[in-house]
Amino acid sequence: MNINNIKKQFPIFNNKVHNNDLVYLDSANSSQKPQMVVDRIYDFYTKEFSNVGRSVHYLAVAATNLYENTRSMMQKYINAKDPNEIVFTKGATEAINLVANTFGQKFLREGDEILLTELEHHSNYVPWHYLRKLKGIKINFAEINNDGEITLESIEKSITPKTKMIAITHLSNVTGAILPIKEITSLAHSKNIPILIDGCQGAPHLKLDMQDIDCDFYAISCHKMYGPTGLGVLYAKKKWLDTLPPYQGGGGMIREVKKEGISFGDLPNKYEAGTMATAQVIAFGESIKFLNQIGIQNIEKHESELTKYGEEVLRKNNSVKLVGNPKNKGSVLSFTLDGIHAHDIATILDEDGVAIRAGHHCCQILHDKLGLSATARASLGVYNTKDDLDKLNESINKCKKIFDR
Amino acid sequence: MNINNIKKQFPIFNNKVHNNDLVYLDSANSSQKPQMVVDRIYDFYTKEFSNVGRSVHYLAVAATNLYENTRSMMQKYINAKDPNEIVFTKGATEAINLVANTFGQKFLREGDEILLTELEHHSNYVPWHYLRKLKGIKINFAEINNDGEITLESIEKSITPKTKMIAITHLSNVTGAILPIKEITSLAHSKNIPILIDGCQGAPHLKLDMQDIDCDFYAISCHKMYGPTGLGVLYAKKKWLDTLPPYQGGGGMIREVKKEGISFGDLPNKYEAGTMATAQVIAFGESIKFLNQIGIQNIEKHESELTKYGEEVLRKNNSVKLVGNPKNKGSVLSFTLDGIHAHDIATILDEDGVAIRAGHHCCQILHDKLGLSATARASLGVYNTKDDLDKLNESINKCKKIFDR
Amino acid sequence: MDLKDLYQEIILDHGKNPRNLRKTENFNKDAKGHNPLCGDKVHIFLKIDENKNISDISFEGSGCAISMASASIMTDLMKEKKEKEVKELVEDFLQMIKESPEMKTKIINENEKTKLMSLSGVKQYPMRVKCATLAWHTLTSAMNNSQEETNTEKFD
Amino acid sequence: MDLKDLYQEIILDHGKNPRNLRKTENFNKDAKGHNPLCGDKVHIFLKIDENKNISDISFEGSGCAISMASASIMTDLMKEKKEKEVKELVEDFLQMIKESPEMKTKIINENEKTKLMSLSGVKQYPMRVKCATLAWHTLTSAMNNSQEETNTEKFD
Ligand SMILES: Cc1ncc(COP(=O)(O)O)c(C=O)c1O
Ligand SMILES: Cc1ncc(COP(=O)(O)O)c(C=O)c1O
Repeated sequence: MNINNIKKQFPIFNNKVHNNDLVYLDSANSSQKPQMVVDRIYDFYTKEFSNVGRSVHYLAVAATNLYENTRSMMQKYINAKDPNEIVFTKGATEAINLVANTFGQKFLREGDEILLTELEHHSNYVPWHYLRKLKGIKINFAEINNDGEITLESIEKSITPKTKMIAITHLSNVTGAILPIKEITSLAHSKNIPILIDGCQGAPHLKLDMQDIDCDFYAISCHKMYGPTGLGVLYAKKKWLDTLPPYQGGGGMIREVKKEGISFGDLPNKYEAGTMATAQVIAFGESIKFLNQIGIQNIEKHESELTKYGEEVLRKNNSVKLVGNPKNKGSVLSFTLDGIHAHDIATILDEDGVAIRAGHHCCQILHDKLGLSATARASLGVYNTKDDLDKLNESINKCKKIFDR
Repeated sequence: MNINNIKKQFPIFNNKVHNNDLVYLDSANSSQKPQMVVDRIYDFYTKEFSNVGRSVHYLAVAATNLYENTRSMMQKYINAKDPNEIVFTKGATEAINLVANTFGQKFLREGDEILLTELEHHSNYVPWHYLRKLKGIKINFAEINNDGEITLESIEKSITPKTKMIAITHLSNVTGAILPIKEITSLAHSKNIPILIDGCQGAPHLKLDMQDIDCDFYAISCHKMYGPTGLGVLYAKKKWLDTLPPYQGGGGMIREVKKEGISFGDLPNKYEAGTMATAQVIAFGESIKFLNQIGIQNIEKHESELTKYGEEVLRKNNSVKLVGNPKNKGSVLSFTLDGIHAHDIATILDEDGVAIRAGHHCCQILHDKLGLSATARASLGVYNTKDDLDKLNESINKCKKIFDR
Repeated sequence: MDLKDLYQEIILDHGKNPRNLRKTENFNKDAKGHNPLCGDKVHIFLKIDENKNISDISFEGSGCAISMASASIMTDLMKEKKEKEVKELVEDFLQMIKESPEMKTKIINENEKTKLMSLSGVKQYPMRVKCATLAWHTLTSAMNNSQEETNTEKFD
Repeated sequence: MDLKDLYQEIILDHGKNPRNLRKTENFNKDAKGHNPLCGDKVHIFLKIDENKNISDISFEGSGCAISMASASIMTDLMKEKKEKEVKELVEDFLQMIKESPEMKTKIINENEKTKLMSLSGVKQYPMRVKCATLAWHTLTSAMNNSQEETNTEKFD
């Protein structure tokens, strides 16, 4: 698959926005979907649909095999040790809630501490916040440096003897900082602290190897990874899934049910209560195929070139201020324009078909720290080109013209 | 829309199973999808895809409007008072977990009681079971009568001064019994007890009017209602959604976030944390349209004729024993064959393209009560015909022949 | 739809040079408003005399051009208005922003209406409606002398 | 694929008239197995003599034709086998059901292998594999004298 032709695989780009070509720079929010993923959903519903795991008839058996096949594909894609370490959820948010809830129930006591960072998305803060009230725990935030990075030292400084879990992002959805997660994991483990990585922004862009990183939990949103909406993946080491209590209760996750009590099923069923997102899981198999066909190394190279190009272009534009300056930066370009609010920028860019996001990007703590109420964010996917970034820059200039009238 | 031509709207029936026409009698498990629903998913992903509610660009605004439009459609479809009484979840199982968890947190104390029935699906038992451990509550089960029904009297007898919630099915997915939910609701309210209806089997088949029924909570699975997988609806009275604490935490459901604390958003955001199942919600709008085009009255009439016909045919077949004999019966025909185990029946029927389910149908307590380890279940959807039931009967006869060899 | 519809001269002017951006001395009513999605913030100060007239109105805050312009135009307009008139104006404006093609009130003149109508461009941008209405909702809170911040619950 | 592949004469015969469906007197090892998805249940009783020979084996239980036939054929076969042989047979059978085209063991003769191979029809029906293997897993538990029910955790 030629990286320069990838755009053709995404049918959305055949459409116009306000009579302009779509310049989609909002992939950190959600990625567009390749044709093969959309086709798979269509074919499954029109030719093969059945619920999974519950009936013995032909369609049900076929659907169950397809469903489990995606689990195995995902296991290989992130190099997990065991397919049962892959739990399907409705999104990364649910994945983190699952861990916070079950880990909190079983292991946290009053006075215990959770260590987050100032870069965290609300989805990796609010679930832990619940435990403050419920369990009387404390939440600490490792501080960013002036470049908007989280260093190993910043984590090390923030660990206390009471730290019971470290939960950090892989790649900041605002500054683009890529955290040294392997080093942080080994630091955490040297102090016997388990670690959760919010991999929402890591998974679509970076090569993943769970056995190499060695983290305890890794949360993924499939819709940011060229997959369908309504689906996430929780990677968790088998020892945790075996030890933690179940999360939601319902059909499919039990072993035996009596009026007096219930015994729970084995992995992977234990954490997949009720009818799952069958069609989405099956279609997500195609997203993995799509990523494999291009090769994650090629994606990393392409996106890192684009990111550098985007930084250059925006740095040359004197009115643009980039947010954060991390040495190891992923596909995110957040910026401000003097005297023009981010929401005004986004609205004006939209007229040209340039889709970016404006606001605090679910990172209010970070924005408070930076003293910014809102930023504009252009974020990249595999389908973007240098041309897209040139158009972004042109539109920014138009923006200035309108406001300088 | 002519009820006799409905099958044509379901592309799955163009396919063969083991070289036979598909006789799909597993709709209580999950329904097949009409063409218009599948097309909507396809079109959304290929022409209009964006995440909802977070960006101000064109695609995001359009997607948000479509998403909220389904909420309004659903409000009208079930005659809820306010669109904000519609919460999208990943399924009925999550909907019930949401209520059990948040209601349990806020209102249940040691010794309090929850009243279920012996008909309940595991999804309407396991979430309450969690509260036994967590809160020291007790669970009571209203008993079925000899016809496999739950009567108003059976509920009344089981209510105690400690009953804090009644949670019952609308339509049993095993005996087909339709419960007098309006009467039970008014009984519950006369004793100041809130009531949750597990509407998984009610919603696809019966006319729904939340203001008339007046229940506090009603849980729905969209995939059983000609909609996509991975989506459910919780109807809840606004006073409850305003009062109960939030469930999962993450992006989109907060108002303000600081290191010291968090304030939560208004309805409907409060209960929709993280990126939602955007495509599924939008496509589910087409499911509602589909139901409206036929008219739920026509569906009720068609399915009730079919159910009666099925009962007749199977009653004439001397070796078949129907499970339960409720006066008010929905589209479910569970049965046993003397000397032939349900799983053997299902496998043999499958060879003829007849898809049924065998097992305890996530109702182990009911099966224990009936002294049956497993039953075979044929369940109906809007696309079924009398011919399907004749084919079912033929295959049952073949089954007997094989075993009588 | 043309972008000029939204970012008109008048909005850019009020956005960049907001009128009444100060704090009324000896104010006797005030309220804070916050639009957490955008980060827009506004704090409105009122001085209401014995005849229930607004003798002074001002605001402090920060936000996008639309929200700043809206607060600026609104405060300009409300000076010397009676309490009852304020209520009518707020309702009429919100109605116009939501669905009505024009303002119906007779309290203000055509020239003033034109100024307000310049904010109607947000109708094409549903996500931006809150920017245009924040100051107006906050004014209502201030009139009711509500102690709580508009649109912001207590921390949990 | 023909249904006869699964519901062969021999399976129907053993399914309807299971051999060794009784409880061994003075058994010295036993285990219960349960397949909650189907409701199949089996309880296996063993009498093992001082030379580690199975001097008697029997079972009680209920379930589908496949699971009953499997328990019946299995118990017939295991009589008078040595502990080591039992282990080899179980492994070989499970291997065959999962992936191997035939049984490799030399402990049993062709006639006995043919009987076991009649259960290989379940390969076409992945949901039914557990029915065919339940008795075998339970036998292993019994040999290990495991006190817990195979496949069933304690209540929570
Ligand atoms: C009566 C009943 N309740 C609850 C459920 C659970 O629904 P879901 O699996 O879609 O969450 C089902 C279906 O499986 C059901 O039939
Ligand atoms: C860093 C990060 N964490 C968590 C999330 C939440 O993911 P989702 O909304 O798909 O559950 C997102 C995306 O919104 C994100 O960017």
